[in-house]
Amino acid sequence: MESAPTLDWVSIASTPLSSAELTTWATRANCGAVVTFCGMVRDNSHDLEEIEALEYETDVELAERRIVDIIAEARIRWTNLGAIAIHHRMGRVELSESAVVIVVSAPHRGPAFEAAAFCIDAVKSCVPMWKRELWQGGSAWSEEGRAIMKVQEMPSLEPDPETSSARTQ
Amino acid sequence: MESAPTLDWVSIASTPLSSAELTTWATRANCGAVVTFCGMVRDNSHDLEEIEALEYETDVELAERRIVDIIAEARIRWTNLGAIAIHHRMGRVELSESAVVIVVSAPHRGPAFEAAAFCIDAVKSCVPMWKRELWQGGSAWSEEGRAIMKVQEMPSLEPDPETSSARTQ
Amino acid sequence: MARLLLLGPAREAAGIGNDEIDGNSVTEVLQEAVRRYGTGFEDVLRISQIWINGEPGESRTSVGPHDQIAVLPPISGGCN
Amino acid sequence: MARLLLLGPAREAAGIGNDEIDGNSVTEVLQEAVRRYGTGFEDVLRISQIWINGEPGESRTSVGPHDQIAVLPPISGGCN
Repeated sequence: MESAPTLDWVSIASTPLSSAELTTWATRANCGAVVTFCGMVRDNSHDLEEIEALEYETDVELAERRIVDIIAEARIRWTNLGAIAIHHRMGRVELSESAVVIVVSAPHRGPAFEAAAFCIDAVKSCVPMWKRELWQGGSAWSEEGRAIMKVQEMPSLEPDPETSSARTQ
Repeated sequence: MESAPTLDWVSIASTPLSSAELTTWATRANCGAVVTFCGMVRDNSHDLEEIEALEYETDVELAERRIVDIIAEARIRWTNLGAIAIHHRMGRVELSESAVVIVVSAPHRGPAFEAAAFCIDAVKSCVPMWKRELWQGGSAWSEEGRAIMKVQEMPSLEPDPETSSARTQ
Repeated sequence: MARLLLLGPAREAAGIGNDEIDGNSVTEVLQEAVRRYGTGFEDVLRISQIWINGEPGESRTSVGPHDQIAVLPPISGGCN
Repeated sequence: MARLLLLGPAREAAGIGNDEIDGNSVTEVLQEAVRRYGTGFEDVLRISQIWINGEPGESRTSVGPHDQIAVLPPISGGCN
């Protein structure tokens, strides 16, 4: 997808991500809430202390299809969302750069938060994407392996009844 | 607070907000997640269809004190957060501009989402801030009035047990 | 005597945002404020919180010239 | 005959990401792939999902030259 589409924007590319561009893109006159999630390369993982970059490997076509499925499922679970963008890097991503950016706009903040959290959970669970951890003088596949899930099998994010009335205003 | 502080950044001002600046500011080498919430002026409210701006009235000192309390409470409830910024506009804010921006970074995404949602809930409930809705040829105080709460009285956002294990990775 | 801070609908009803008013307690100051600003202000005051020096306070609290009494009507939330 | 797509650890174990392999079913193609790439690949294959033309598939499915068989090892998540 080359130019910015209207409602759903999916991209997997090796160029740096701009959360600012996506946040601006997701702004809609009828939406009072825009939630932006940046998943960034951090300097440690389960067993490593000095990570300096990650390297993502995927097949763009398979991965983009799954991301399209994730957005479709989010729109089924939250029926009143505005714009949704899910952009993922591939290849080498440096420390403190964004590997994934997710933006969801909605009239109210409850669904925007919930749908954004659902989307990143689903990206981690349902998209064919492999991650190598790179440190000074070495690299290895990230160890926390699990089978790729179908998007429809993702557990639901039930809003907490105690706070959902306040959050859906 | 004139220059960007290290961990907590509170501001109430009449100048436009830049969520991009705050997102960049909140980036930390040990944080894999940055959640940014923009609360924007939308074109409708409970009973109005064509809002063109909002006008926020506050006392900066009282409001900033409450926002400092909100951040302190967030750091009690989520002990491993990175940076937290809460910036709020006062005065007139045009349609599709941000009235409030909240950014939370954390090592993992679960606490980043939860603390950001807590912060905006608390801003809406605990900060002395009054909102006028402006439309072509008229204006009125927003109708959904409720008493200002203490920050410590905010209900907790219990993570859904079904999904919290996935979200705290 | 105390400094009075009126916000939002309270400021609008009183027609003034800051004032200095005689009185030895919060109650006395607010009674004088109602006399000064009228029944429209009294209606807002009835549903408002009173903060003394930035924290929720009691109406029987005694006040001096450096104390700030803020009248805070119900809020409408920061956004969406 | 089918097009084989090997990703992540499967690509690494096979030493190749794309291949064309004879066989009338998914099972036959993957048996030939194991013969070609060795036991390191077989170990990864055992814990991998098989997708046919972009969707999870069955190993007894018959395949032709335009079908794509993808070998997808467990994933480690996109980030944090």
